[in-house]
Amino acid sequence: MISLIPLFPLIGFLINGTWYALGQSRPGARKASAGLTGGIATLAIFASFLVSLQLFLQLHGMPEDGRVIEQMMFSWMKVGDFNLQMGFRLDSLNTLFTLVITGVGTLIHLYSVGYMGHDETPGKFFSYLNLFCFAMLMLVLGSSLPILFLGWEGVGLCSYLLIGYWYADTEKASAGKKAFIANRVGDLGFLLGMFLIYTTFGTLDFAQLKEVVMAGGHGALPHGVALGTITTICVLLFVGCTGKSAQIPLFVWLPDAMAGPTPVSALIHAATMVTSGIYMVTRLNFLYSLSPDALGLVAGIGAATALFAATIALVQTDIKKVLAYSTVSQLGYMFLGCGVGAYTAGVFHVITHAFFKALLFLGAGSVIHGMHEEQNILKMGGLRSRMPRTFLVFAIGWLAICGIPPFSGFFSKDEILWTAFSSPHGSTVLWAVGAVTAVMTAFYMTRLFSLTFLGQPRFQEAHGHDDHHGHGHGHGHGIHVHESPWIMVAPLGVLAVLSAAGGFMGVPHLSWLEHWLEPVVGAHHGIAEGVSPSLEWVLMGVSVVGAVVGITFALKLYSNLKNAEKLAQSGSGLHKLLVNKWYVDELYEAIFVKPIHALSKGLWKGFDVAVIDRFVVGFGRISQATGQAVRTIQTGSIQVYAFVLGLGLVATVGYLIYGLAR
Amino acid sequence: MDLNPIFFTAFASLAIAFALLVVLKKNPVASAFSLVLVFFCFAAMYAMLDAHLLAALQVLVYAGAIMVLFIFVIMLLAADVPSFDLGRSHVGLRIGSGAVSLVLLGLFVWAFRHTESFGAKGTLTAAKIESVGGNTQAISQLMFSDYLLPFELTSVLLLAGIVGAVAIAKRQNPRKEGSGS
Amino acid sequence: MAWLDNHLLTAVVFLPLLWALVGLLVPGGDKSAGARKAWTLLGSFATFGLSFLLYDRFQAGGAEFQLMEKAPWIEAMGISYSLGVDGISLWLMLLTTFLTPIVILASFTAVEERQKEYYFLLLALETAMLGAFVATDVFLFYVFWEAMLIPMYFLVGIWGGKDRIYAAMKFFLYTLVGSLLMLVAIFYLAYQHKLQFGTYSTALVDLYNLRLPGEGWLSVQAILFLAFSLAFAIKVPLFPLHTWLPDAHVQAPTAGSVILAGVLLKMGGYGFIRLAFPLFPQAVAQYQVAFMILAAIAIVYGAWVATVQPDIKKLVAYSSVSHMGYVVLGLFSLNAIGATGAIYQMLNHGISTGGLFLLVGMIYERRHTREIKDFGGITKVMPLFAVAFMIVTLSSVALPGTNGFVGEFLILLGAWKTSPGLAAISALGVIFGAVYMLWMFQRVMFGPLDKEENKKLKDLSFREVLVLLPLIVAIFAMGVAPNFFFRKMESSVDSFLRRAQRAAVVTPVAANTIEGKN
Amino acid sequence: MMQVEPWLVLSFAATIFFIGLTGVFIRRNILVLLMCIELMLNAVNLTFVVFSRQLDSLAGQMSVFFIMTVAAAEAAVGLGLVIALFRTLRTVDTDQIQLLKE
Amino acid sequence: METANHLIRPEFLSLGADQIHALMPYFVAFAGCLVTLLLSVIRSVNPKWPVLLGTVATCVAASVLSIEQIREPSLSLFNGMMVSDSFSAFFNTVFLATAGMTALASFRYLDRERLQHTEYYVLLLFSALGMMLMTSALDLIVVFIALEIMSLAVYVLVGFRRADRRSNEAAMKYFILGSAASAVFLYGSALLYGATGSLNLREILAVLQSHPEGMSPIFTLGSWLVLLGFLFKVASVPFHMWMPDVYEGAPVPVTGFMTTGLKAAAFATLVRLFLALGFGKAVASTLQQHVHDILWVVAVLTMLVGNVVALTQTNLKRMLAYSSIAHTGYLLVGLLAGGGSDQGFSAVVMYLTVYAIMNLGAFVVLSVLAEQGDTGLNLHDLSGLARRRPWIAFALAVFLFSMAGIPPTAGFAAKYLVFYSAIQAGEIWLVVLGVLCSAISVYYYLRVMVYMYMKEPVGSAAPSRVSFWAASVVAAMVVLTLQVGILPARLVHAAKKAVTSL
Repeated sequence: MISLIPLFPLIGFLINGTWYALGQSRPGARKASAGLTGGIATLAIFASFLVSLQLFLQLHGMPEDGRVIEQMMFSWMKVGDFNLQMGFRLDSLNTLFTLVITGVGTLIHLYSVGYMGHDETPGKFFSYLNLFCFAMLMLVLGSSLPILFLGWEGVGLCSYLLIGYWYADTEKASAGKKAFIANRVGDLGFLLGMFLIYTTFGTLDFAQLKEVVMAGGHGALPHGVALGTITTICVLLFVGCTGKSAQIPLFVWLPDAMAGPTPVSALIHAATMVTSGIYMVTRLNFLYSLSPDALGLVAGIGAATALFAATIALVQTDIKKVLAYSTVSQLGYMFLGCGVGAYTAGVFHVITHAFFKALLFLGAGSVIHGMHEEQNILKMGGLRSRMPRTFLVFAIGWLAICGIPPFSGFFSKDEILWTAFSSPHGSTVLWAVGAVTAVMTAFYMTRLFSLTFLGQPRFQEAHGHDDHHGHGHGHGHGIHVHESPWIMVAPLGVLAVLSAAGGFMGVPHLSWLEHWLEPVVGAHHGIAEGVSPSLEWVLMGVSVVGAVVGITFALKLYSNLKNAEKLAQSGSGLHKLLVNKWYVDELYEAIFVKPIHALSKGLWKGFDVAVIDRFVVGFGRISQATGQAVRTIQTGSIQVYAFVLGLGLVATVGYLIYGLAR
Repeated sequence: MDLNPIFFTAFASLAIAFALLVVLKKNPVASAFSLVLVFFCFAAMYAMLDAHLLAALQVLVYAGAIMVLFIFVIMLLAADVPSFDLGRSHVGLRIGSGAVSLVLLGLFVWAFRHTESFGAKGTLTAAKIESVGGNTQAISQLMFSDYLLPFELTSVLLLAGIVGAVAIAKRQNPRKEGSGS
Repeated sequence: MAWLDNHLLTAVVFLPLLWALVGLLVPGGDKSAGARKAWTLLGSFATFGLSFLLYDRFQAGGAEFQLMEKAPWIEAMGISYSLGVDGISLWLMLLTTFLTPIVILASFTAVEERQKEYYFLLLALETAMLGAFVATDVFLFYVFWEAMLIPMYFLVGIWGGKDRIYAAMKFFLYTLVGSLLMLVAIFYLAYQHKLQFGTYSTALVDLYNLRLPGEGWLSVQAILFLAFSLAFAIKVPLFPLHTWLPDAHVQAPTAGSVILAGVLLKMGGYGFIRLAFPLFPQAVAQYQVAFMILAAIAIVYGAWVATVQPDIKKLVAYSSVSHMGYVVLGLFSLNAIGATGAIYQMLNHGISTGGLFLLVGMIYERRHTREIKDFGGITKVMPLFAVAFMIVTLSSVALPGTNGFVGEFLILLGAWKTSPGLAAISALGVIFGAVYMLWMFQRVMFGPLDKEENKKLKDLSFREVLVLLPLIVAIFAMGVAPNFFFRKMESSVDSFLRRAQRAAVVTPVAANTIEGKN
Repeated sequence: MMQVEPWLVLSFAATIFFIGLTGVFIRRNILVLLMCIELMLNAVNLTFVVFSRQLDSLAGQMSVFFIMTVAAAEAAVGLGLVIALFRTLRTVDTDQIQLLKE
Repeated sequence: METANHLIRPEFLSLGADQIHALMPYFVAFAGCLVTLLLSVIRSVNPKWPVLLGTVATCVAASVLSIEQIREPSLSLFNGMMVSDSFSAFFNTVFLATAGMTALASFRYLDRERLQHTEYYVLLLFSALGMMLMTSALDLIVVFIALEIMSLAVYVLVGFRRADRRSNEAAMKYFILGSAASAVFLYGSALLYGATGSLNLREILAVLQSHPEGMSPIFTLGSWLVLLGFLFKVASVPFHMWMPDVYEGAPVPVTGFMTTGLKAAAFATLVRLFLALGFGKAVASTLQQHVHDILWVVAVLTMLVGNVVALTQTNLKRMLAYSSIAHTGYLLVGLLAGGGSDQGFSAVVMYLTVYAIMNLGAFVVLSVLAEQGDTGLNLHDLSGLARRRPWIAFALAVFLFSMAGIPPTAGFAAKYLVFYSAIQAGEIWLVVLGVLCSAISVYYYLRVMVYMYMKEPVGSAAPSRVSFWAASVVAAMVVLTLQVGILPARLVHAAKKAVTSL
């Protein structure tokens, strides 16, 4: 039954993919409508959602400590004692993920039908989207690390394909490649971590692994395994997470990934794929919990990324870039949560983030759609009146991410902040970073919101044009802003409801979620000594106040754009630094890409050609030269020939006589 | 070896001197005549070593037949050659050759000096040979029994030589024969 | 068909040659071109079919060598015509018979000149390759090993690119120099057999029983091992002996490149498996790390150098260096996981790199250039090509779900068990592999379609789809169901490892035996 | 009668032999080269005769007999070749006979 | 007998039936010489066909007789001066076959070159007879006479293109240096005679074996000079200088005959001498050690010089001449190894046979390719040969691959045997150097292939027609090269059989 979940999208992919490749791809072939192809894809993922839902209910009905459904299909690789089963295991953790993936996925598919309505190759697009869902579901459902890795790389591939969807634009294609390669760097860590797990514990299956690791009792190291090994495993795996979930130092690909179509950004680069790192850490929480150092690293990187990305988001002007950095920042939050041992909080934030960030992205997509592919928020403004429905849902998403109660973001973010402060693994510093980030988040989101929807339009508006003139009007004529069609707005509505209400599954102290996840992540770790539980309310208040302050400040500042520019100029150095994203791309280019490229070229020309080949050719040359030299003796003169014969005679006879005389 | 030292020394010196002349004389005719004298010296040596038949053959075959052939060819060709008195080759080669030959000679002489034992003595002592009628008798008898094969082969050789010489020296027929280069 | 039952291997090996000889009767010239192509293709299919019979007869877990044939050949020297197939050579044979029809089909339009010789040589080459895989006598192995140079030499030299002569010469001499030292080692082994057992034999199973002193870096075993390894390392090719490969690959006609990459390089790996490892276990243990280091260097080095290649084919050639580095790495891990992975990687590489060469060949046929900079945005005009290219590229970068992943995963896992550090370095190839392949793919297929010449390119023809389809199917089948392949391989890998690892146990005994014998 | 040591006679023969060999090395006139070879053969003959005497065996003398015959045949063919050569090259100078080299 | 007052031993004056039987091949060959000689003086008809026929018939008949004798036991003849054994019978077959094939292949060539003189065939037979006698001779003086029979005939054959300066020059060089070498050989014989009291190889060996304490210095000198005479004939470095010039200057079929028959004869005799002088077994005495050392160096130099100079050659004929030197080197390896390996000298025998097959084939191809006056044999003249004359190119390719020692050709099997026996004899370094040299050799063989197969044809010279006879010889040699390459067992067996009689 579980296998149906990934199977449906796979079937959708195969149908659309084959149809595209064989039927639509030829130049001059009749292109399929987005409605049909999208319909197939949406149906596939929706079917998957239904199955997920059914299974969720099934799990729900099972006793608490036995909420596992397993399906082993066949042995994937069996070499000696290494036997890798291709199988799925559904438990309380990944059932949530399947629901989010298929649920949000369905909405986004639906949205895409509208968004990609005028695309040249919708068949290709939807097949990729289905393929992505398939891979993502493999990732979360897989019963062992290699299957997770299969999905892990699979989503990377889809991300690559979809970022570079408009391949004719070199920059977009490059962005895809960058994403893939950055992910590959992470995957290397993942792979090695996997190897170390295998050589240490002898299994890669999650259930068996947990059994082996927990054999020594809760919190105790398994027999014969050094803490260092566990730490190494966790760190290596976390390297994989930094790639997939865009953490320092591998986050650079995610902002560029916005080159893809907006639904893709929503689905892959906000709601699902990028959270797989959190899934993996949570899945292996029993390992991470054993290693304080690893947890510290996770939390530290998470916090740092959250803050770092937020600073960049402050000054970005591309609507999707802002959202992208915000995503990086929010992912940092999630890792912060996991890093302090609050896996539930992390997962909680994953879910709420999926709702509101998908909402925000799709909303942004709607804006871009309405603005005829304009993405610069400085050229927007005043869209409230022109796109009222979008405005409404976007506002909900905005409030959710800013952490204004009772919207979903508030609960999950607050949970993370509190645990960052109170958990045994937490600290005031982590909390402080989180809180500052929260303020910044509120600020830049408000900035985005304000510049987009509020104030006066900063674009030249076209008049007298009707919708049916469609897209593609040049800027010279001004643009006719229009609200998006229902097929796009309806999913937004659903997401808005979820963003608004989704937080209630994890209301502090009454958390259904925490209880639900207990079989996987264990009981709540409690709070560190010396932390008063009552502080929770205080901190909650602080963060809400912070958010409100950020919003107010931003609203005030961006009600007049000139003020903002003045402010930017007053700190021009810092501003420039932020606009250029701390020059991280340039730094990587300088210390990795260029040297390796130069080195490669050097090795090729300098070693392959200049040394090895020269040696090889040199051997031939030497032979030839020797031949030429010997040849010169062959003068044609009988005397010389006889003389050489005589020399041979002298030498040999001399040697023999010398031998006798000795 | 019961060789008269005086005669030996005399003939040896003569032979060496003429041999040197063969090599050193610029004019091939001079060389040829020196060679004849060397041959005579050798004949004398053979005679002194009781190889009477060989001494006679040496004079007849070598000094007589072969040398005449040489002189004949020289005369035949000399008429056509502007400078027949070809000198020796390059100085370096000459010095080198001299050195090589001297060293070789030294090595050989060393070997001869250090040879104490020769092969086992045969049965054909002077007395035995005398008993069958002398050197010539003995040789001719052996030729038709023990040495029948080489003797017969010599005839094959001579035949081959004749065919070869004819094939080489046959009058050329320019119409029939192509010229290569 | 009793004869066939008893001589199945002979039949499979020599069928192509026989077919090719008969094919010579087809008169030359353009008129009979169709008949010639059809005949050749039929022959390769017949061989493929026959090799399936072989697959069927081969029993997993049965005797080490199966379907054995043995006939005295040069009795005076104990040389016999002996064939046998095990789980490793079985797959390599199938790979060969699988790729041959594909390259023949792919050559239909690519080769227009001197077709008669061309198809003859292709089939003759197949015989030589198949022979090398099933020979269980070192002499016979060597005969096939060298014999395959001849057709390849002509294939590269006659139908190759601009520098074909240089490339053909380099290929021939490079490989020959290596194998000649192996020949010396073979002499020595054969002689040792006589010394130790009193009879002449060059049969592998007999030579496996030799006891050779293996202590120290330059022991008899070590020297012999190095002599063998030189031949195999050149063929694989292992850094730093790889420089013949880019030239040969680039200059060879498409079919040549495919066969070269697909099968000939496998000879190196196969040689290690069949000869170098089981014959010289102690030396293997001694030089294990050294070879793993070289393999790691090859992986990274090949990938780096591939990155900066301006020529697609050269890039693919260097990628072979990198990929075959994995094979060596896996083999020298000396454990079942690594070895299985290595063998699997050999098959993978045959499929995926073969596929890449075919694709490059197709685009070359249209455009007569292989410079990356001459392309860009090709996806627009050749979407089907793009799909195929993408899939093969993904296989090449070892995306899970494709065949490449299974191989690399197992190899790295196996290597990790032996030497985590080297495995980690080698795993860098995972990154750089993606770098060069995707960068190339991007520059060729993506971006604006801005070159006038490219705008009129035709997408794949039906025939070309037929050429690529089996490979694509294989890519996924091998990625999803490797066990199907492992099943018949398993016991052979086990016995291979048993032989390769007997070092520790045998040492004192071996020393004594040698003392005693001499 | 006084004795002459065999090695002296042998050395004398060797001297003649190497004089002949030197001639082959240094002379440019083909005819003289042929003569030098005759010198060498004579030296060999003398050696045979010396040993024949020394060993009380006639094998040496028999050999000399055959060698003489061969020498005669050789001279015939050799001089034939000289004449043939002379016909085409108009020279007997070995320095002029260097078409074939390297 | 002692009572009789003469030295004649009547038992040598008559031949028994078995002796006559053993001598039949020689008689037939000699009879062939005489018959062809007679035929060639009959002026009434054009004698070229009858002479050719006679020559070939002689060769066929005599070689059939010889083949039969390979199985028969050894028989000492003429006071032990010659022996009819498997070894000589084996080589007699090789010589006769070579001569017959050469005669066949030369026919059209001679016509084309306007050299169709019947003496050619007569001399061919004479030299074959000389070779036969030389390999069966057990007496140094018989060896010498046979050597001269062979050489005189070959001198003339080399210079057979009388109007050609190059041919004349080659003959002259060969004659002068050959005679000098003969003199050296004779000097060696004389010294051996002095040291042992005999010229008979068996007796010399007996004397040697009865003196385990070592022989006198003149024995050392003598044995070396005797060997040297033959090292000259087989053209081993540094006694090789004559050979490229002679091979280049001689008419192509004669060159082919020299590289095959003459070389085989010289080497076969060298093997006999080698054994007789006590070098045929594992190294024991210092003399053996020193001769071994010298031969070791000579072998390496020969392989090296032959191959590296061949690299620089652009004329096919001359290139094959140098390659012939290189092959001498491999043969010397086999010679050195013969004593110490189980294979004995069978490796040498095998190699000689194979070399004769492939080289004969190659030179017949060359004779077909050559234009008037043996020109047109430069590498670039071969450009695109595979297009113009595919079968000829194929044949040449087979021969060249065989010479390079690439399986599945005969050359590989032969090289395998030689190097294998060298390994057995412990000559590992020699083998390593040998294979490296043969790697060098591959380059120049392949270069010919490059011209034939990979270059476009130049010009459009109408190919001269290949005579049926030459074509059949080439075809036969191709088949033999491949057959021996694929199924060498029979030849290996025959070679082993041949050397057991030594």
